[in-house]
Amino acid sequence: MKKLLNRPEEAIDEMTEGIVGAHPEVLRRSVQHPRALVRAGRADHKVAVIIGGGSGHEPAFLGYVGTGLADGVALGNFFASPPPDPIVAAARGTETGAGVLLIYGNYSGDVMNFEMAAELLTAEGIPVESLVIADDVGSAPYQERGDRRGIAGEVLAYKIVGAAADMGYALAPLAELARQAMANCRSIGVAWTPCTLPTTGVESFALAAGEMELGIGVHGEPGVQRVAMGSADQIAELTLTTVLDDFPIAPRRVALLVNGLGSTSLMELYVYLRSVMARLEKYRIEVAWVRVGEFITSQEMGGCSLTMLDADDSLLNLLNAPCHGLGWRQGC
Amino acid sequence: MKKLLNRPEEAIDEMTEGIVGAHPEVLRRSVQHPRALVRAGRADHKVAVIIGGGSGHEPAFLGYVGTGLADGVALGNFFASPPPDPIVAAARGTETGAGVLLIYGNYSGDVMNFEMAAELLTAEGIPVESLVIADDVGSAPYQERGDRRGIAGEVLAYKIVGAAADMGYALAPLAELARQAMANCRSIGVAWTPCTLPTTGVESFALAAGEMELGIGVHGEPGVQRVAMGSADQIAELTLTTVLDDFPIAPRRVALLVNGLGSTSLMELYVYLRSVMARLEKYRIEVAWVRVGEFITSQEMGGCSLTMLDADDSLLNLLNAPCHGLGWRQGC
Amino acid sequence: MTAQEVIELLRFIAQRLRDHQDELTALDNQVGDGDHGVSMVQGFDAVLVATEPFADGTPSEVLRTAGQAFLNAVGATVGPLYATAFLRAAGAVDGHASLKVDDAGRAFQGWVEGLRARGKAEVGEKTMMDVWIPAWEAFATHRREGSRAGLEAAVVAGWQGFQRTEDMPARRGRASRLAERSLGVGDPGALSAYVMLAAAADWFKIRPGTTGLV
Amino acid sequence: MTAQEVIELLRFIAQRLRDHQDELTALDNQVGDGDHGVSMVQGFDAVLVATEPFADGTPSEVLRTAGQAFLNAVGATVGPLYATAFLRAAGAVDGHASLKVDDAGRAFQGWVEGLRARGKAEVGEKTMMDVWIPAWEAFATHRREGSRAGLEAAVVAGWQGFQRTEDMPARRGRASRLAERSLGVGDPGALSAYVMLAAAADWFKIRPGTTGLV
Ligand SMILES: Nc1ncnc2c1ncn2[C@@H]1O[C@H](COP(=O)(O)OP(=O)(O)O)[C@@H](O)[C@H]1O
Ligand SMILES: Nc1ncnc2c1ncn2[C@@H]1O[C@H](COP(=O)(O)OP(=O)(O)O)[C@@H](O)[C@H]1O
Ligand SMILES: [Mg+2]
Ligand SMILES: [Mg+2]
Ligand SMILES: [Mg+2]
Ligand SMILES: [Mg+2]
Repeated sequence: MKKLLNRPEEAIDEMTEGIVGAHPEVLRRSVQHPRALVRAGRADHKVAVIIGGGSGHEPAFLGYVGTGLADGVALGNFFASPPPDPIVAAARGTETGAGVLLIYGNYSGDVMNFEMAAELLTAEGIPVESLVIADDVGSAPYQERGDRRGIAGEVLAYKIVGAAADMGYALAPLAELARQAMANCRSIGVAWTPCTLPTTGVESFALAAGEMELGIGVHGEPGVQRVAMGSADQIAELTLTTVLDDFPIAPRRVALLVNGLGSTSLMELYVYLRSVMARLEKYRIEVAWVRVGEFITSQEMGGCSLTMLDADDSLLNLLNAPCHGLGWRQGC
Repeated sequence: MKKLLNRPEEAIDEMTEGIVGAHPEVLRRSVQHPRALVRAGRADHKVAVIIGGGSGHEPAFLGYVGTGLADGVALGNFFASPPPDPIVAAARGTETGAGVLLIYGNYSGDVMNFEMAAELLTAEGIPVESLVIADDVGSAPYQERGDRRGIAGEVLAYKIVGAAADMGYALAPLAELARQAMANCRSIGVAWTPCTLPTTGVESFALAAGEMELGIGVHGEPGVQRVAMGSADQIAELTLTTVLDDFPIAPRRVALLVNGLGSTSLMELYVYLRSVMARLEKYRIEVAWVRVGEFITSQEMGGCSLTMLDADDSLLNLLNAPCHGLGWRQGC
Repeated sequence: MTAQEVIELLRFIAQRLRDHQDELTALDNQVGDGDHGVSMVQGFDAVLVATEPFADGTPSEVLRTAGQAFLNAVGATVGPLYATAFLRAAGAVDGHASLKVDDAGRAFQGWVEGLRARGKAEVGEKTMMDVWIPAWEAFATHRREGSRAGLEAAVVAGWQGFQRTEDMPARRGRASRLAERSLGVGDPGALSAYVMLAAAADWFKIRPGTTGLV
Repeated sequence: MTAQEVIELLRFIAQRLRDHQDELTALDNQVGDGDHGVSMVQGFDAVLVATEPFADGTPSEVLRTAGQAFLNAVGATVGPLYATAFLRAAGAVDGHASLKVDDAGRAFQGWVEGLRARGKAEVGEKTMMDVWIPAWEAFATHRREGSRAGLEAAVVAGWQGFQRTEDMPARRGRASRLAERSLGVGDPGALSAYVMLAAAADWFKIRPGTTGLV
């Protein structure tokens, strides 16, 4: 393992120091907890949007704190949910009386820790709603879609919710809007080279030359199936079909997020996108919005994911609204 | 080699199709040449800023075309300068009578091709100035600094020049401003895992477990020296000293760009930045501006570079001005 | 069993987890995300630091502090699970300055009930519960023959439970996405549970003079 | 030598470059950025496509077209260099429907002068010029003994020139950043120059009946 780190155990805190030192205009450490970061500048009366998850996925999750995005983030250890304390600290440090919306991926660890945090906040009299992201169609069949885990679709959720919260949505309608949006969001991931956790130095899996994992998450967990690694066109066909087939009604207009998992170059992602878009054109599905880049990574893993959101005008407006976080900046 | 591509020989053109298909509001293909991209929407009377270089460094160079950045870009083959034709096409498609400023790195190929393009444009009666970027202190000693190659400092040049051009600078003052700025810009790169050109499938070098290349460029060329790979703190010390020692007068206020070469995670880059900033604080050098990310890459190479610009208020204003390219967006 | 002795037991367990960290990493790499060994070791390291000042306190204070420390150091899936286990075990022996045999049994019961309440997993779902539930049941059945016999039965049942996880498709946690692909690989959380259990049993063997226990 | 024969010669050279592509890649990986083999092959592939329609034209048209095609397909360092070489070679034989021995010599001279004019490199700087300059000089000296003798002397001188690049620190192009580290490794551009030169000599051997040449 060759990584640009000092002691791996210190990496998360050192990274955080680097980030808050470099970007004080975007985010700062909460005074209540070193693993809780909150956006710079205090917002007026608005729902506090709190996100979080394991570290090692940068720019997720701390890249999505800022104007038009989340208000606070709790950082866990590598690939491990944060405990309730930093979640509570992030919420306490940002809530303005309009309540708190917690957004997290559907992993047993995140669910338990965020639920504990929700209980603690509720006990303090703070209104709390939770949005659990479960966009990965690779992780469970349609019938059990509530059991799916959250992958890159989480990032769209942060953007949509962050924009709506900044526009003044109240807690219940905000949660409702987000749930409806995410019910129409699907993702699938593929990977062909493993990642290495700094704290163990062990590669997450070994694949033969022509193999890849289909249905990979963002933690180097093995995927659902090991398949032959095809060309970009073939992978586009496979992943697009997997995602599209999962919509009960084929969408007519979509937003796409193509996410690189770590070492996959922007060139590759665009070659892949080209193929996805050509196929969608054949199906007469309009691509109304696209972003390509590294939004939620797995260290230096080689792979990508495709996220598709059935998007109406109001969702597109939220996706296009200005925001300023380290992982996503537009319009301001 | 495991890459998300179809035929590697088609990758550059397929990527370009993917990009212009996804982001027509940012850039489009020039009608005159498929390897020339120009910004969407026509600018009024202003100097046309034309950049370019080899492909395989994405988001460089096409990510720096757009509002507040360059007006056009010429794409070469993998790690190979574009020929004069697409450079000329990008210039012709964007010049508005105020002349053309060509910006390119100091590589024999880029110099020859851009000089040929400049001759062709001059022959057409278009005023041309050239800015040759030579920021890599690893590539030649101070006495021969004109021979240095261009690395991540190029990206700062695009931003500064792009902002000034949009503000209405005329050709000669623009070139002068840029030359003065870049005379105060220094970079150094390090790398510890190789890259693979899609067209050859061959890894650029083999390093032992504890080794790294110091003074690496952005093409997988071996560096100037093979040294032990230390901790982030040690690498910060080494690279910062290399850069700082090259300034004839130590700067008092700097802008920093920390660039990841491909597979180095954002976490690593920020751990490294933290260490760089701590050292600068000791030296009482103010860090007035910082960006961290992948600005110019070498495929999936593991490594990074540090760029330092001695920055006065007017340069900081230009760095902070709004821009919108695929590789750099802020304020709009 | 005094607070000091509870701390010693925890230290003994922590060492065993450290000894087996790489195996836990390897298993979690195969069916999960590879962090389980790190989480368990980090958690117990934090437990040791946090409980140190309570050597003169009550066992319940030690266990409660341990739970908080484990949770805050780890998060993840095992954080809330073992935090709840520690807290329930603490609750089961609140107010006792030192634990007798029956108290220790109640703490063990609270431990397992805490895990069950928090994680809602049952036997057969390929989790740590495949070790803890049969281990507790074997202990409850055999404790009448003496606490040593009870513990030994628990260790045997726990080991069998871990082995059975090899033949189960995962239903809980990250590994559940793997479904049939997790077959043939034991559950990392079940293995760490067994390591903890076996460490505890060994500690009681090595320390026959533990205050108040037979 | 007719336009058709010039095209055949180019095809022969292209094939040799393809045969040696991996060696060129390997050398450029050691002292440069690894693309030299690809650039040379791509360039000549484009040359073959572009010159095809000129089989009934003049050698000069073929060479001029080749230069443009090479440049546009390749860019890089070698694009402007070989484009200029092709254009100067073409200029040296403008107006001739077919090349005689002296014309071919003038084309060769134009080729080398073009490279020199564009790249401004001299012998000893670890570039292709370490092959082309001595090769041209040997040819010029020995052509009086017949063009075959001239060519053979050129090949020998070119090979020695390539070998000498192994002991030179680079002074030009990407490899120049390596300075002393490039010692011991031959220059990729010098090797491709030698491959082209040797291919040309072989072609004249294989095709003794080339129109107008002895
Ligand atoms: N609901 C649950 N109840 C009990 N144990 C569980 C549950 N879900 C997962 N586990 C256990 O947690 C272990 C994984 O722990 P760990 O790797 O530390 O956390 P994570 O899955 O968050 O990476 C699994 O091996 C399993 O034994
Ligand atoms: N100024 C020059 N004149 C002649 N040949 C040169 C010059 N600079 C570089 N070269 C040759 O170019 C070769 C490299 O070509 P290539 O790898 O195709 O281009 P690049 O360096 O742009 O990647 C070198 O090996 C050297 O022989
Ligand atoms: Mg985990
Ligand atoms: Mg090159
Ligand atoms: Mg795990
Ligand atoms: Mg090269």
